[in-house]
Amino acid sequence: MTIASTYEVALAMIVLGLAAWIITAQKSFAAAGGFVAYGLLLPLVWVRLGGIDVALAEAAIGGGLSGVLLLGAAARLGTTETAVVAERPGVLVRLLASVLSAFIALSLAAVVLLLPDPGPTLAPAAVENSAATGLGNPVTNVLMAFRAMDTLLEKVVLLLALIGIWSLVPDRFWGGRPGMRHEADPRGVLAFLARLLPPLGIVIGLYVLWVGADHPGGAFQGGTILAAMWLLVMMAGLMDAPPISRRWLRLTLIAGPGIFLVVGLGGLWLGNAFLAYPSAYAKPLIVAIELAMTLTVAATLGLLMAGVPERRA
Amino acid sequence: MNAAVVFGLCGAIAIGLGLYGLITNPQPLRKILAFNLLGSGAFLFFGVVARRGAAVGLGGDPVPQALVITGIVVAFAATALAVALLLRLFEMTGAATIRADTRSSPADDPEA
Amino acid sequence: MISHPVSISDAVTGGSFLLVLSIVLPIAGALLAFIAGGRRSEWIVLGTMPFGLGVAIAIAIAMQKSASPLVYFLGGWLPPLGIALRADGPSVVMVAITAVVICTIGVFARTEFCTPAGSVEARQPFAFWILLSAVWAALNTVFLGGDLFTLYVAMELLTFAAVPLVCLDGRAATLQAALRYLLFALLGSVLYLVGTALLYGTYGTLDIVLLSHRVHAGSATLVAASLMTVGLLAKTALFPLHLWLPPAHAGAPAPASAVLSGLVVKGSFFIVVRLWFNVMPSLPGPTAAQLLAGLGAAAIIFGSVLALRQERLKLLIAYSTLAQIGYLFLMFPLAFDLTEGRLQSGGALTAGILQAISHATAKAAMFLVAGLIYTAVGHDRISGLAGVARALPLGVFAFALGGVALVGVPPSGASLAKELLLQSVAETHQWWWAVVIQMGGIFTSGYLLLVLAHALVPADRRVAPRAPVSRTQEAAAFALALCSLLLGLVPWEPFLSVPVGISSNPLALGTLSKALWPILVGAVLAILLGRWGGRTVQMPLRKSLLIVVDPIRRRTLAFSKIIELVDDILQRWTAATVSLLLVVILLGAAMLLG
Amino acid sequence: MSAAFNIMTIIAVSAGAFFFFAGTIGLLRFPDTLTRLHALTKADNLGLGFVVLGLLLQAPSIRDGLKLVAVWLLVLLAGATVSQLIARIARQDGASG
Repeated sequence: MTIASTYEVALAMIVLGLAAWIITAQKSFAAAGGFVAYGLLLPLVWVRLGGIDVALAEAAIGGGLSGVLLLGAAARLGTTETAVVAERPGVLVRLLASVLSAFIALSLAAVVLLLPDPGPTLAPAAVENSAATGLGNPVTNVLMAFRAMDTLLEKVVLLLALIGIWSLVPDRFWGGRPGMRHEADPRGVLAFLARLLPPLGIVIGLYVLWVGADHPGGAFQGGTILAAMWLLVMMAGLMDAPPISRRWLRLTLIAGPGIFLVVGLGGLWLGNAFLAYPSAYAKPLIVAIELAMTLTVAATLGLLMAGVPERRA
Repeated sequence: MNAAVVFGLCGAIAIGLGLYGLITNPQPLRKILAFNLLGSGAFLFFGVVARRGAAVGLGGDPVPQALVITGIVVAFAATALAVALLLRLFEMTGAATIRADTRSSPADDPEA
Repeated sequence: MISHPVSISDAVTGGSFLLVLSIVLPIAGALLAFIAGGRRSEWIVLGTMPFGLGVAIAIAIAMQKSASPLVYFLGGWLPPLGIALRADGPSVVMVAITAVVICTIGVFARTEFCTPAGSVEARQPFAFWILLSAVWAALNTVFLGGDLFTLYVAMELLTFAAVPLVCLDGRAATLQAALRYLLFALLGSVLYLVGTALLYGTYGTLDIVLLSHRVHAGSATLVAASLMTVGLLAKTALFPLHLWLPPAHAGAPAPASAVLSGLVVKGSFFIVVRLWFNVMPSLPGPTAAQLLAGLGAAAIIFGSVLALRQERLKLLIAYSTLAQIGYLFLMFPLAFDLTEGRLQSGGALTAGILQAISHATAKAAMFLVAGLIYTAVGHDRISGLAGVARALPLGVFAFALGGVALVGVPPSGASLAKELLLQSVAETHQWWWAVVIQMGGIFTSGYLLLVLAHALVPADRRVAPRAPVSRTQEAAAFALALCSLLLGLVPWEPFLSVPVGISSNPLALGTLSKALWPILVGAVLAILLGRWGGRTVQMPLRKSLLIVVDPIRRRTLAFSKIIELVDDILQRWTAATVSLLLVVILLGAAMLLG
Repeated sequence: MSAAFNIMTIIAVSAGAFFFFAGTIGLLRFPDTLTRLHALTKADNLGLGFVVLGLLLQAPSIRDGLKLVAVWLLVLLAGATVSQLIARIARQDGASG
């Protein structure tokens, strides 16, 4: 066994150990904590699998945002745990469930090992056609050009999740501000961090977006960093969450898919096809869309984390 | 043993664990966690597929990698919506369970 | 394998940009409605509706003219690198009916989801109109998408639009129903996603047409097929994976229920059809097809018996949806050509699609009427429906028409579907499915008559509607029911293959009488299984009848008790998820057997 | 030259790994929140510092080197803030019960 594969096996064991912990831990809070660690280790796996872009996205979302969301929920739901434990199925059912899950996992393992190696690939096609966009990062090319429709729909999915969350508001708070008001010590250490970090964070977020054209990175990863900065400022109490009825907020929330749609329709108009970029302007157009998407992603993620409006505007 | 083999097995086991947790743990939050585990296993499968398609100097086939990025975003949106639903349910009822007494109908009319 | 940006003439076959429009229009509507807010959201979404309907009709015309599927390559990128949109016969039909149903529900919902005077924006209308638009966009993408991963994203879009619709009223019970629905649907989508990863790893593409050329029976493909199919079944709520459906569909506000029951479940059903008929027609094999239809038959029995046992109208309709979903799956073994060893897109597939659109229209109409009844009398207890027919004559008539259409009385789409199925039964010599098909019609007429018997009885005193019921709303429901009843008269030939000799004259006496006997048997079932209480029993004729049937009734009730018990178990999360895994394994084994 | 750099990198990164290891043991073995925090932050700051130092020698350009230093500083900042917050909550909890 080479050093590389020893490392990979060890990494896989730790990841699976954490996975088992997430499932079996007694307390939800501990399980959610395990999930944060799991989400931070997965990017290492993705690096080994040659997917740096995915590693960035997984670190930002899996370990970061999802982890925070689940930890927060676990903290709030701590009191309900004992009541629900009574609903735990009996030993026989659990045995049956474990046998069935194991069977499916085994067949999946067998099948995934038997997949053709080297497998079929679109990498040559993606590289060959990258001239059409002028971008050097093949993943960005797939997301923004070859499979732009998926990316467009995904942004609508994100917006829809937000509308779904908003639709849970008690009627009297409609149009109000999401989440609790955070009252932190304005001279405390958190407020200090929230003053110091965001300028840097915004630069890094935009940098990640910018390098995404040619290197790993992109709109989603950059947007997540911006969202984190926004959340930090809100948590430190330096800035309140905006009321969800604000027009500027709503414009930001649809800017990404909106501009995507407009450029896409422009492609239809200018002769080639829907979602086709005129070759002379492909790169600037894509960067413009990505910039709008970064802002939209940042706003959407921030509000998804903030949750259901609970206060009047 | 290359990365694709190791992490392919890893993904399969993660899916198995996720399925087990989703079935047996009665707490909705743990089901959401298990769903995330399941999802990460599915994404690892895409990663394995991408790795095996490594060619022309790329570390992996960019198409499945792009699919995973889209998938991660969708899974996060799902998590956020599910958590919001759960917290709202908890706020209203003080409990967090999805076990319903099936015979008591969901749209109880206010007069009955 | 190499794809270049192609010129306009290659990318755009005549009028195929309409496919793009049919998806972009509702998305744009949703986005604009989101910024505009308040009353303007409603106007924007309603404003896009005529155009959406127009696009759907234009697609149908364009396809009829070109006499071949319409194809559009997004961004000019050819698959496998790019994504194609494709409209074949079934998808054109689904797009058209979806447009009709969405627009009618839009007209209906104007009363219910209008921003109250004096407020700038209200939660329910704002969410409803955007979600309705999103459902439309998602469904059109599901019907037209040519790539399995695009279908996944579209399906998630559909789920995220559907879940908030369930709990729009904000009560705890519906929140719980929505959460159950979301979690179960997410499990389904992960299984689907795993399947797509395996398919890509084996064939290097997720494009439906390219896959159909490359697919061969390998272990990865079989595992992928069974995982994806079962994931989709969970989202379609085929028995025994239906735990989320009754509370979600019965708890939602009426227009939302109509969308959920009429349209949303058809989205994942349609992807099953795509998978089995287009991607891998020769792979599943006859055993797997029999298994699917077997689950469908069980769904018919469970859904129907439980529908007959419900005390509340909306739950009755929700359970009847369960039965009707089962009916959709009967086509699989009948479409299987044993000599060629593959599923054929012939009469049986046509029957399945026709049944889906008939159910979409009729069930939407029935849920809308249930909503009207709720508004009018303040409850929807079936035993308290006396006098409703007088208060809501057109509404109850619409309910009856929708039901009659579903039973399969000519010239309804369902009757044509039944004819086609029975013909396939005769051709493939699978008489047992004929029994199930007839049973479906009998049961449907059973619960239809149960409701009508209560609604048509005059009340002791005049029922004064608690709230005035809008005639527009009644008319909208009626239009949908009528649409379902007339679907059998549409010339389907350009879109769906209709074998010769099927219902040349749907109004002939022979076909009519053939359709009538299930209604009579259904009446007997309704008497045996229904919860009869209150005034209706006092009628002398039924009283004497009851003496005769009492012993039989007791036996059937014992049977229904068993069904209710099993359903109680299956509605528990653990039982439902365990049976989901069992179905995965069974289906995989069936496919392996061939 | 590059061999010397490589040896120095190995030494520095190993030292970093040792501090991480020690910090983790402290996290697991120390009796209460404050001492655990102490073990963790002190060891991690040093550990990461060594790792960054080791990697600096391998950086292909000044720009990449600056990025590495930026990473170290950002982690220091975040680590210091978070441990402050945790310590404060731990003290409050300790005082109230």
